[in-house]
Amino acid sequence: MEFLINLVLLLFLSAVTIAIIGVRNLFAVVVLGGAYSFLMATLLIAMDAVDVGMTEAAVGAGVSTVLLLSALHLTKTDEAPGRHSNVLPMALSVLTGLALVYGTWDLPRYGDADTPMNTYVGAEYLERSIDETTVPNVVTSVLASYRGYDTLGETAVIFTAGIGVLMLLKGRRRRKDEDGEDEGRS
Amino acid sequence: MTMFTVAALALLVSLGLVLVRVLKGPSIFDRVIAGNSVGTLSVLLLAVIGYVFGRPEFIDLAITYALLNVIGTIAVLKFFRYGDLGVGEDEAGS
Amino acid sequence: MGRVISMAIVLLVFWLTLSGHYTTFLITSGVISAVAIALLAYRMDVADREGHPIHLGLSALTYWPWLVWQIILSALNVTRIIINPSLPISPTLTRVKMSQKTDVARVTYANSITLTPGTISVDIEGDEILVHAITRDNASDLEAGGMDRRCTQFEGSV
Amino acid sequence: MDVALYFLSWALLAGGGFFCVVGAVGLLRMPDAFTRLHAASIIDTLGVGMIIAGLMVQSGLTLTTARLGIILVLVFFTSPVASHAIARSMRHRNVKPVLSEDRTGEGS
Repeated sequence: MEFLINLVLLLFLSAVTIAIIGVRNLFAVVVLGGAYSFLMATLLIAMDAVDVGMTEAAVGAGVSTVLLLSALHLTKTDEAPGRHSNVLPMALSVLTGLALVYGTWDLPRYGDADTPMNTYVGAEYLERSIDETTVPNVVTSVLASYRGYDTLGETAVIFTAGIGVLMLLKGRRRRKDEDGEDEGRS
Repeated sequence: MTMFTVAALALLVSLGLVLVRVLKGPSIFDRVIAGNSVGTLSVLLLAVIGYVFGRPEFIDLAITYALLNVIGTIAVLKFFRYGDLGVGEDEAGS
Repeated sequence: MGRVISMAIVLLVFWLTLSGHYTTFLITSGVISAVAIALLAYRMDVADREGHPIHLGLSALTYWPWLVWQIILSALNVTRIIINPSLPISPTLTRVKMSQKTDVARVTYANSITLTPGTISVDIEGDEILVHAITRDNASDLEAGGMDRRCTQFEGSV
Repeated sequence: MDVALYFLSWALLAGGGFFCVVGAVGLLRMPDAFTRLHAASIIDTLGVGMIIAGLMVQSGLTLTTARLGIILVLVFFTSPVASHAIARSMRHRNVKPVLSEDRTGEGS
């Protein structure tokens, strides 16, 4: 059953991805991207990566939909046809994809208990984190306690970036509206 | 076959059918409607998957999804209503 | 202020339901977050009659079961239409009077129309709702005004 | 588990799955965007309601049931808002529904 769910979700994901490449209307791409994120997050959770799934849903379906739409507000909604030939980028992507697939051959099997990450410090964290930090979720305790300063720095960077993006979008929009008054709808 | 498997299969089938509508369009609104349904079905699938795998704690995530789904849909529609987005004629009408 | 307190309590119950771990530290954080958010909501003026309508609590208990029953009936009706190979739809656009006074009751009425499969409230113009119905019968049922009366009753029992 | 409860949750889950499939089929069969909204609202009401109720029966009086209840309330409050927003923005974008009868007197 687990295999079936993963397989079907992966097939759906490929279908949506191909559609995203094919569709030229950027609004449709944003909607398709939202559907993609929901499917991807469900797949991640089916594979037990609960926190990654949560992030994917929040960032992919929530924040990036809003940000992409704000960006669309400033530009045209139809993708312009490419000026250059697509052959070279296509070949490059295929090559990179093949290299990545080749790289996965060396990875340990999914869920293998004998890998270094599961036998070395990972096991220590699982055993000791509740006693040491009293936080029930191990991922949270690693992020917020063992690596607390690191996470604080990250949060500060993301917060600054978010404010920057908001200021950029807001400033541009107001100027555009003022222009719109003079020229009519462009 | 347990009852959860049956429900999960039914949800996967409907997810597939709804995705056909997302991919086919034809208008952007059809895609938004179907995209909203994809979100709702993922919420359900997530809740059911938790029971299939014997870990009902996954339901917290389903709550997050339910919230994000509506935020995404409303965001898309707000920009439709208030933005002066020149939607291509072939995609705006049905 | 009563609304702020009740909002904080609702938020705290939400926190406790999601948490599932009841240690002193976690419950204290929950209390602090709930109170902080309720105060923020108060400063943002969203904890008013509209944003947090606790005064409708009791009448909701009689209205919702009726609404659920209506939803089941009309969902079965739409299911029959979809399964029928000839797809017997007759989409109808109509206007329905609403007799509610407060915004909360109006939103309840419009949302009830949308929640019942077969009818969707498209727009509100003055005290009329523009409704799209999937069959003529659905539109006529709504024009008969049974749901409107229920909603007014729901509003009146405050 | 009690046999009656077992069969109740079986029936609710199977019924919910059935209505989800029906809603999805309706989404494919309906002729225009307005009528497709009606099909989608079957998924949002009976599909969600029955499957969540089936899971609630399954887990009994636990915290999980409370969480499922939150999902149910959330979907029931947000899905009509989303449907209405879609219908309204379609009207503002002048998307004309396919109609058999128009009782608004606008002749649209």
